[in-house]
Amino acid sequence: MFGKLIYLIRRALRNMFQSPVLCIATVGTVTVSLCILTFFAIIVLNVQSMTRHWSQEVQVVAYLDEVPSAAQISALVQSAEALPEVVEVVYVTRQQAFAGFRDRLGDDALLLDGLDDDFLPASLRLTLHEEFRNRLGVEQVVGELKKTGGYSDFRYGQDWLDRFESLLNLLRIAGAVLGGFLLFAALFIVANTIKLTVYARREELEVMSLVGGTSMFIKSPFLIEGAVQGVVGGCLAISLSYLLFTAFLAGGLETLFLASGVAEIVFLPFFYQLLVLAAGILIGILGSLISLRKFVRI
Amino acid sequence: MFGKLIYLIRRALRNMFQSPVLCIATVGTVTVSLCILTFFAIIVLNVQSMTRHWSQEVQVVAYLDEVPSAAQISALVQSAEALPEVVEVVYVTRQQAFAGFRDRLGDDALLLDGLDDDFLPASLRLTLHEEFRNRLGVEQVVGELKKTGGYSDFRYGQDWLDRFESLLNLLRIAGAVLGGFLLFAALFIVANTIKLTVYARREELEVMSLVGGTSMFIKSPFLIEGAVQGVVGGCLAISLSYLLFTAFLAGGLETLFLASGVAEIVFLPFFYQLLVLAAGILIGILGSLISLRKFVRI
Amino acid sequence: MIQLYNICKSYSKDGTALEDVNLKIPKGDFVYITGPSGAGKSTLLKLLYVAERPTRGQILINGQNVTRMSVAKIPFLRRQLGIVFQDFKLINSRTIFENVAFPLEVRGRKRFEVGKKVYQVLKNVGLEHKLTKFPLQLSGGEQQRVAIARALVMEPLVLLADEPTGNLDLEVTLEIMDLFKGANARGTTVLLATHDREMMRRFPRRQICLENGRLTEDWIP
Amino acid sequence: MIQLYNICKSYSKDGTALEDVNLKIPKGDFVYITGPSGAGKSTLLKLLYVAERPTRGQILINGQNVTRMSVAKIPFLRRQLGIVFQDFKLINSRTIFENVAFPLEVRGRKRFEVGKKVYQVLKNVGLEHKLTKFPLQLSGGEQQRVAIARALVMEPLVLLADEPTGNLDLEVTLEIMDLFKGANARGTTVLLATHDREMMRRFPRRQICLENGRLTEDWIP
Ligand SMILES: Nc1ncnc2c1ncn2[C@@H]1O[C@H](COP(=O)(O)OP(=O)(O)OP(=O)(O)O)[C@@H](O)[C@H]1O
Ligand SMILES: Nc1ncnc2c1ncn2[C@@H]1O[C@H](COP(=O)(O)OP(=O)(O)OP(=O)(O)O)[C@@H](O)[C@H]1O
Ligand SMILES: [Mg+2]
Ligand SMILES: [Mg+2]
Repeated sequence: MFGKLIYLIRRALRNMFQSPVLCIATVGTVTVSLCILTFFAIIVLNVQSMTRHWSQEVQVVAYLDEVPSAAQISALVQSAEALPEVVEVVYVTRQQAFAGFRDRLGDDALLLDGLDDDFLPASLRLTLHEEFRNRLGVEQVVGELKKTGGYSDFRYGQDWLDRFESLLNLLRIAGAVLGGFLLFAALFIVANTIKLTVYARREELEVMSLVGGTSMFIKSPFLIEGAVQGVVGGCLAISLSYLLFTAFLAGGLETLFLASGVAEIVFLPFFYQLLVLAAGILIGILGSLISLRKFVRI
Repeated sequence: MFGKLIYLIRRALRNMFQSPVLCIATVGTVTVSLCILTFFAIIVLNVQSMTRHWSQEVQVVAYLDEVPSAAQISALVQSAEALPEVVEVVYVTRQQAFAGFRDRLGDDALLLDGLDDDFLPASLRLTLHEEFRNRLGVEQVVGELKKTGGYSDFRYGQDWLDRFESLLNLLRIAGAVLGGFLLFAALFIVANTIKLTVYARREELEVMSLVGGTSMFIKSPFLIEGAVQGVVGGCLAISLSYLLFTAFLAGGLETLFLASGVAEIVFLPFFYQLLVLAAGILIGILGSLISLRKFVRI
Repeated sequence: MIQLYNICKSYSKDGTALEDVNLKIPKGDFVYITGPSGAGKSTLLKLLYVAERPTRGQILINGQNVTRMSVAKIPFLRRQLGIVFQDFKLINSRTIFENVAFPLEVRGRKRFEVGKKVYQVLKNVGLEHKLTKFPLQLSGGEQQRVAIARALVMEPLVLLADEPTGNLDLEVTLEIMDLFKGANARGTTVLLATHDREMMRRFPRRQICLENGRLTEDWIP
Repeated sequence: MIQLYNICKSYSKDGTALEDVNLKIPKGDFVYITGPSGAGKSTLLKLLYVAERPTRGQILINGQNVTRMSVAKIPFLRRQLGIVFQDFKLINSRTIFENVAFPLEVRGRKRFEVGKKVYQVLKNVGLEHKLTKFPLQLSGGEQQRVAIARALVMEPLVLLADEPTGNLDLEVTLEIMDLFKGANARGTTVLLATHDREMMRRFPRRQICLENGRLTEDWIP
C-alpha cells in the first residue's frame, strides 16, 4: 500500500520532469491566479482592519442631569460597566467636555472665548464591544441606560452610524462578489490550463488504457501532479506577493497609507497563507479531476 | 493579395472549428482575464469620480476685514473671479455664515443659543478648477488674494487637504501597481494558454513545415486565430461584466453606494470598452507570436 | 478460446468494415489474418481488445462475453492480451525501458522483476542497447520491435499482432517470428495480421482471409 | 542531381547513424536504398530534406548546397521534393482531401486546380471515396496511400519515399510502384528506402545498401 503510493508519486514526478513545458505552464498559471487571490485577500483584510479602526468612534455619550457627587458617579459608572455590551466607561467632567469641544472646533475655537468653561454638561462615554458597534447595539445600550435614569440626553452620531453601516455592508457585498468572482476565475483558468495539458497528453492516456491500465492507475499520477503543482504554485504565489508587497511598501507607500489615516498595513497572516496553499492544492486536484473526466473514458 | 488574405482567414476559422477544445479554452481564458481587468477598470473609474466628487470640498474661504459696502463686494468678487484658478465666487454674509456654522454643529447647535447672529465675519467662498484643487493651487490663489488686500484671514482646510492629497496619491499608486500586475497576469495567462494550444498542435506545425510551408504561411492563421479569439473574448468579457454589474447593482448595491456617500456608479464608458477589445486583440496576437516563436523553428 | 458469432461492424452508415464474421480459434492456435488493405483486419483485432464494440454479434474470449463487458472490466481483459498495434502506440515521453515496463507496472510487479524481464525481452528483439532512448530517437523498425517487446513481456494468453513486421527486414522478421513461435509453443494463442507472403510461405499456419469485411477463406495447412 | 560527399551523421556521442557516405545520383535515376533495420536509411533521407543537418560533409541537391542552407530557404527546397514519411506524418485534424491538397496550397495554387489534382491523385491510389474522412478513420494501408498521394500530387523534382509499402498488400504495392515508375518516366528522380525484396526482384533498379551507417553496396542491374 505504502510502496504503491511511493510508486505513484514517483510516476507523477517523472511525468512532470518529462514534460516541463506542461508542468511550468500549469505552475505558472496557478501562481498568477493565486497571486491575484492573495492580493485581493490582503486588500480585504486591511480594509477590514481599517473599518474596525474607524468603528472605535462608535461611542455612546450619556449626558448627566446635573453635576453628580463622587458616589453617584461611581454608581452610574458601575451600572454602565455592568452592561454586557460595554467595554469601557469614561467619566467626562464639564471642564473636560469644554476642552474637547474647543479642540473639535479647531480654527473656530475663538468663538468660545467669552464663555464659561462649565456651560457644557458632564457625561459618560461608553465604548462598546465590536459586535455591538452598530445601530442595534447602540440603541440597546441607550435603552438600558434610560431605565436606570439620571441622564438628560444621549448622543451616538445617529446619521454617521447609518452611513458607516451601509459602507460596511457595501464593502462586505463588494468583497464577496469580487472574491467569489476571482475564486471562480482562478478555478476556471487553472482547470482550463490543466485541461490543455491533459489534452496534449491524450494519446499517452489512450495508450495506457490500451495496455491494461485501470482508470485509477492512469488518473492518480495526474491527481498527485495537480496537488504538487498546486502546492508549488501556492508557495510561489505567497512569495511573489510578499516580494511585491514589501517592494512597494518600502517604496514609500506605507507613509502614504499612514498619512491618509489608514492604520497599519499588514501582509496576509499565516493562517490565510495556509488557506492559499490549500486553495492551490484544491484547485490543482479539482482541475485535474475535471479534465481527466473529459479525456479518460475508461 | 486580397484572395490570399481571405484564404488565410478561411484557414484560421477552419482551424478553430477543427479543434473546438483548444479554441474554447483560449476564448474562455481571454474572457475571464479581460473580465478581471474590466472589473478593475470599473472600480478605478468609479473611485476616481468619487474623489473628484470629494475634491469639490476643496474651497478657499477668504474672510473680509469688515462689513463691506455693496460696491466693495462686487469689486472683490470681480477681482477674485478674474483669477485663472477660480471657477466661482460666492459672497457669504455674516448671517449666512452663522446659519452655516449652526448647521455644522448639528446636535451641539444649542450652544449658540445666546449668541448674536453677526459675530462671525463675512467671507468669499472660492471654488477652484479641478487641476488646482491641491495645496499648490490653493496657496497660489491665497497669495494672489493677499496682494489685493481687504481680507483678514484665509481658510482652506490645510490638514484635510494634505490627507486628501496623500489619499489620492495612494489610490493612484495602488491602482497603477495593481493594474500593471493584473495586465501582466492577463497577458501571462493568455500567452500560457495559447502556448499550450500550440503545443498540442506542434506535430501539425512540424508536418506543415516538412511539406514546404514557409514560416509566414504556417504562422499567419495562428495569428489571425489569436486576434479573432481576442475579439470574441473581449466582447464576451464586456458582456459578462455588464451582466454581473447590472445583476448586482439591481440587487440593491446601488442604494448602498448612494447611502454611503458615493456618487453615481457607472459602467465602463464606450471608449474603455474599445480599449478592452483592443487589449483582447493585442493579447491574442502577442500570445500567439510568443508561443509560435517557441515551437515553430522554421 | 476466441469465438466470434455473426460479427458486424460499421463505423458509419455508408460502409461496413466487417460483415457477418463467424470464427472459432482454439486455445494455442497460430492464425494469420490476411486480406487487402482496408479489408477489416485491424478492425477485427480492435474488437478483440475492445477498442471498438461490434455493431452486431457476440464475441467470447476465454469464456467471457466481451461484447457487453463493462468499461471497468476492460483493463483486466487487456492484461491477458499482448497487443502489437499497427501504429506502434508507444508513449513518446517515456524511455524504451519504461514503455516496455508499463504492462508489468500496471500489474503491480516488483521493480526487480520488472528490470530483469524488460532487459530480457529487449535483448530478444535486439534492442538492449537502446534502453534509455526515447521512441522518437529510434528508427521505424526499432520502434516496431519495441512495440513487439511490450506485447511479449508478459507471456500473454493471446497475442494480437497487427502488421508486426511491416518495417522490418527479412533477417529481423525471422527472429521475431521465432519469438512468436516460442510464445505460441508456451501456450499463447497468436493472431497475426500481415501482408507478408514470404513469412506465410516459410511458416505455413492457419490463414484467415478477409475481403471487404467478409471472411472469404479459412485455410489450414 | 544529388551528390553526397563524406557525409557523417551522429545523433549522440555514443553512435553514428551515417559514416562517410559518398553518393552520386543523376537526374531521373530510380534508386532503392536497402539495409537492415537501423542502418541509416531514414537518416539519409532526412538529410536530403534537411530535417537533420549532417555532422560532417556536404550535400548538393540540384546544384544547391543544402548543408549550409538558411532556415528561411528550406521550405522552398522542400517544395521541389515529394516526401513519403515512414510514419506518414498526416495532419490528423484535417481531412484526407486537405492533407493531400496542402502542398498545392502552400504553393498558392488556385482552388479549382487543387480540387482536380487532388481528386486525380487520390483516385490513382484508390482512395477517391475517402476524400472527406480524417486520417485516424482510415486503415494503416490507406493512411500510407494518402501519404504517397501527398508526395505525388505535385510532380516533384525528387521523390523521397521511406518504406512506402510496409503496410500494403502485394496488389496495391504493384499499383503504387506503377505510379512511382510513371513519375520517374516523367523525369522525377526517385529514392526509395525499402525492405521489400519481392519489389526489388520484380522491378530491378539500382540498389544502394547501407549497413551500420556505411555504404556497403551499390549495385546497378
Ligand atoms: N475509426 C474509423 N472510422 C471510420 N472508418 C474506419 C475507422 N477505422 C477503420 N475504418 C474503415 O474500415 C475499413 C477497415 O479498416 P481496417 O483498419 O480494419 O483495415 P485493415 O484490414 O487493417 O487494412 P490495412 O491492411 O490497410 O491496415 C477501412 O475501409 C477503413 O477506412
Ligand atoms: N532522432 C534520433 N536521435 C537519436 N538517434 C537516432 C535518431 N534517429 C535515428 N537514430 C538512430 O540512428 C540509427 C539509424 O536510424 P534510421 O532511422 O536512419 O534507420 P533506418 O535505416 O531508417 O531503419 P528502419 O529500417 O528501421 O527504419 C538508428 O540506430 C537509430 O536508433
Ligand atoms: Mg490495419
Ligand atoms: Mg527508417
